[in-house]
Amino acid sequence: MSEIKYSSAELMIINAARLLRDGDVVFVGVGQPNLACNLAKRTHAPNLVMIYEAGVIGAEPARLPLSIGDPTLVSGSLSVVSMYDIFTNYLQRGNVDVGFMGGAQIDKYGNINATVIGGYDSPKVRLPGSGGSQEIAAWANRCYIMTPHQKRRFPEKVEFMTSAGFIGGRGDREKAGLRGGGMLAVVTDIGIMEPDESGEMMLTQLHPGKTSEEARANTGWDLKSASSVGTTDPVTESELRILRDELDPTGIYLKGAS
Amino acid sequence: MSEIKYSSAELMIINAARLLRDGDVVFVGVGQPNLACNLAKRTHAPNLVMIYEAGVIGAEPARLPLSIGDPTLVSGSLSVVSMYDIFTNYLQRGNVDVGFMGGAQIDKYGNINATVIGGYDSPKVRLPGSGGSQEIAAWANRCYIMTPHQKRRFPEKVEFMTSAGFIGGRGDREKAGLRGGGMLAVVTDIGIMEPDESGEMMLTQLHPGKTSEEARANTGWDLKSASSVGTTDPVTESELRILRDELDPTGIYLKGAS
Amino acid sequence: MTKVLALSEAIAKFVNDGDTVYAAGFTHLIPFAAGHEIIRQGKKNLTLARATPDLIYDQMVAAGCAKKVIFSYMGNPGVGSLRIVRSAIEKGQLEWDEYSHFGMITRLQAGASGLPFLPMNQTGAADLEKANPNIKRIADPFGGKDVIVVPALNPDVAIVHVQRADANGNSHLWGIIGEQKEAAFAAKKVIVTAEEIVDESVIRSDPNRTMISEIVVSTVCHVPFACHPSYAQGYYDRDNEFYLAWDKVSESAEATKQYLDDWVFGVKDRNEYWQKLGAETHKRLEVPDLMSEPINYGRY
Amino acid sequence: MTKVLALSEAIAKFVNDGDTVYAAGFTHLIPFAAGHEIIRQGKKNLTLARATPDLIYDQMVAAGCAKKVIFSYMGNPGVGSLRIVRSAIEKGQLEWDEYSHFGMITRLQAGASGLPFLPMNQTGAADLEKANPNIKRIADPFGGKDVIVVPALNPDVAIVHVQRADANGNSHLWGIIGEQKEAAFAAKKVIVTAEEIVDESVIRSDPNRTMISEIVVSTVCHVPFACHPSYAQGYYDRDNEFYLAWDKVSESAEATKQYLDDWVFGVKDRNEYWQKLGAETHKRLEVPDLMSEPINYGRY
Repeated sequence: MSEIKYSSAELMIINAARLLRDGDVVFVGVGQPNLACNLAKRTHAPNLVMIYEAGVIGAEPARLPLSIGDPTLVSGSLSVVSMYDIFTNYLQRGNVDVGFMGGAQIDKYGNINATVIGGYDSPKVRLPGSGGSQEIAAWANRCYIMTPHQKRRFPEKVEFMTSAGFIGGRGDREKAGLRGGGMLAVVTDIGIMEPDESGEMMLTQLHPGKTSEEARANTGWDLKSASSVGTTDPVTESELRILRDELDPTGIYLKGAS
Repeated sequence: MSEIKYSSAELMIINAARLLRDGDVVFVGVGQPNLACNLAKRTHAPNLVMIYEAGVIGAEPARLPLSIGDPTLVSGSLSVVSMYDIFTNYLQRGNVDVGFMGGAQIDKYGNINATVIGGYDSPKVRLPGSGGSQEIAAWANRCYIMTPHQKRRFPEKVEFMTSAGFIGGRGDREKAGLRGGGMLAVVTDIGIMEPDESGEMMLTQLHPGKTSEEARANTGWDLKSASSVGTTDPVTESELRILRDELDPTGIYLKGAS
Repeated sequence: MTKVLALSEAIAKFVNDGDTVYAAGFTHLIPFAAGHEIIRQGKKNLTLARATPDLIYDQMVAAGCAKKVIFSYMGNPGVGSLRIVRSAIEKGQLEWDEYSHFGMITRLQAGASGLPFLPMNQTGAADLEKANPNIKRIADPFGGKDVIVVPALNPDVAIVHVQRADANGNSHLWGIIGEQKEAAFAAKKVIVTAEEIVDESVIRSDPNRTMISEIVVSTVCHVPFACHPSYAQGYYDRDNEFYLAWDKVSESAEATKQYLDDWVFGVKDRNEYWQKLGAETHKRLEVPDLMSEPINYGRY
Repeated sequence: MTKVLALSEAIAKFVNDGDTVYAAGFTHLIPFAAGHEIIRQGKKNLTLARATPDLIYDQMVAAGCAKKVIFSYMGNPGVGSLRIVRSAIEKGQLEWDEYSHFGMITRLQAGASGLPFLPMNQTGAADLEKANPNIKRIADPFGGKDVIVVPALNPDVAIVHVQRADANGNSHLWGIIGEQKEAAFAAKKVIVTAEEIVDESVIRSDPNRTMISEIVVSTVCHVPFACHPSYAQGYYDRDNEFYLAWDKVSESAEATKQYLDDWVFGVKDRNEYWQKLGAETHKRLEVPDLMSEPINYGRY
């Protein structure tokens, strides 16, 4: 039996897909989150409903979507509504189960910076900004992020809080009255981090062959480990085949790590 | 030349139609206002746009509509939108030129009661209530009402202000910051009342053969007359023909006076 | 995962005594079949919310289902007074909560949006504001005039009739759309009744037409002619004669009881009701086709 | 009373130096042709508002038309950074006013509604609130949590591209509708550009599809292929290759200038631009038909 080879992107996508449950309504971005959702839909979650901030509900893209507003998301979808409606009637109203987040930095409490490095008024690096992520982080029932495990991506505290995880701890999130459960898993190429009772991200699972030392060395805060750190199930040939042959045959999103 | 005979309803509808200008966007009700608009459209105002609180814009009814939500208003119209949109994007935003009002009582300052006779909490006669009229009165550029000239319909002060005319005088209307011009004409079967500088309704025109004494005797406040009271143009055969032959051939709205 | 139920099962399962019910539809698409089923099942103490109570709430109030109405225009549209609701209010037998149309729809829009309230501009007509403590006034934080605010309305259950839905509740509706969407998103549970249950592919052929999606729908019931004496655009006409006739029926408690006995308790379901109306009425309410120009979504 | 003008006339007549312009369209229907015409006419000191500035504002900023951007996501969608806007902000050469998508759209919705502001629920992420004085917090008068409010945005002019419009501006649009409606109703003047100018009867065959009516439209311009490199659902595909190519072009001021010289100043209008793209590109962006199922309005 030959060893299965996969990229770190494939590893993260496959592990993110496994976090989705059948029937989930998922607020999806393009790229890796889109692949994770489509993979879940073709394996254990056939009734997954994908919705996009562009206003598309129940997309069944016939080709790999290359932007959040790709026309393939529209043709054959269940419903297309205005942006105001998708943010009010769906997201703010509490009709979204899962949100996939992105961002340049994520900190110890699962807060995200997608806005700026350096001061806000005189930015050193100006990032794209929130888009829909400020509201997804607040109101989706469960939030997940996929990101390579690198120290610069995981500072102790984000320089600018674009989207709230547990803010300064779970109490802060409750005080703000946010309806969603917050950042419930950070899937990296080393393992998975999940919040402890205080909302601090701790290492709960490692991918086969990875170590908690690697995870700690690549995290900007003093990363704690769960009392028993699990190992993620190995990537299967079937998962890889769906990803590579059906979902992203030209490898646009599968090759890199970011 | 034989004398032209018409009902008081016909007289009011024809005089109301003449108040409309070509290109006006009119918030219409069914019944007499609908007839007035359609008459104007077939005479001097071919570019009149009729909109209905049910959300219909640019209706071209093929038959006489019998309710505010008649399906004939929809088929072949320019646009159909939600009630929220018609009240926000059209009315509140200031896209409506004319509103036709109805109500059981209208007072000296053009305020309307369509809610209740007797105390609000223990009503003697419970009327239908505002519907859309509270907002039409506030935000349409010009408001008109058609109503038979009867003392009980014209009290000095309405028992309940469902919709604002000039409230207690023009200053009140300005203080409330209302965008529309308020009640600009009350068309009755005796003549037409229009507001003076203070917002008080005064007699400005009489229909042929009517007198200011009749008007005063049928008004619940001390009705003033304009310095020169005009006479409305006689009803023409052509106006009557359009009304009777084309718009309401079975006379549903043309016969009565209310 | 079909959500299709018989209407009787849907009402039994999703409407409870004491619920706030929003039977949606502005003149158009009024879900009379569901109203009649609620009467047949003897639901009690309901709070009935609708912009225009229309005959459906007159009948439900007559049948003793309601303890309260929430409304903005209490009339028999195109006819005049809504006798039964009006008389119950005048006699102090029915609680009520009243708004302008815009106030009512704004409450629903706030509920649909997941917001606690929404603002409206001032209208200068403050008497209802004085009479109803739910209508408040707040400062514009940007320095303009004060605005009026009303709280979100989140009914326990919304009943929404549509022209066509798939088995999961994805719904196409057209003609006067009133507050159908807002009611569906504001409510905690949504019963969709449909003229036709169509294959999902019909819905997916025109996603911009899908105003209500499966995500918020609890159940779908196939109920043709569910709206009579109201109507479904493109399917059958409004029965104006019935609206006129009701004006007489509702003058008398006996005649009203007889009507309910004959047309609600005396029939098993909407199909029996429709058959009982007879061929002449069916013919009178028929409507010739007038089709929309299709649009091209493109096969991407 | 046709409102049809050539796009060059429309821009000359309705866009003034110093205006706030909202070129609407979320990824879809982005009015590139109008943006290029604004560049050709050398408009100055514009405030450019859009949820996603996209390449159109990158190009307008590069051409020196803008003094400020209002946005909620400043990226090259599906590619990465929006180099020119970003660099102008980093260098302090461009003012900016920033929201989340929901904040931006809420500002437009307030503007479209004629309201001074609209509320949103709290998100817990308060840094932008601290940085932007337009984002305020007020008490819920009904006793719940404080809400966030943003002021209405009422652009001087909105530019909205649609698939089909009649000569008065009644417009059918479908696919991703983003903030097209809100921008049109919020703006003081509205320029509609359309893939097709159709007879009024086509619009009237499907009034529920008419999202923008003549009541708010200032002018209509017939501009096929107006959106390239963005797209019009059912008419042509998004040119992803161009979005990738722009990532390189926009790295260099020279290449950017060359692009503007060749593709904006070097062509008279959109027709010349489209011809210059050539048959291969036309073919690459072609899309096979996929038609909607028509609906029946009924002849009443």
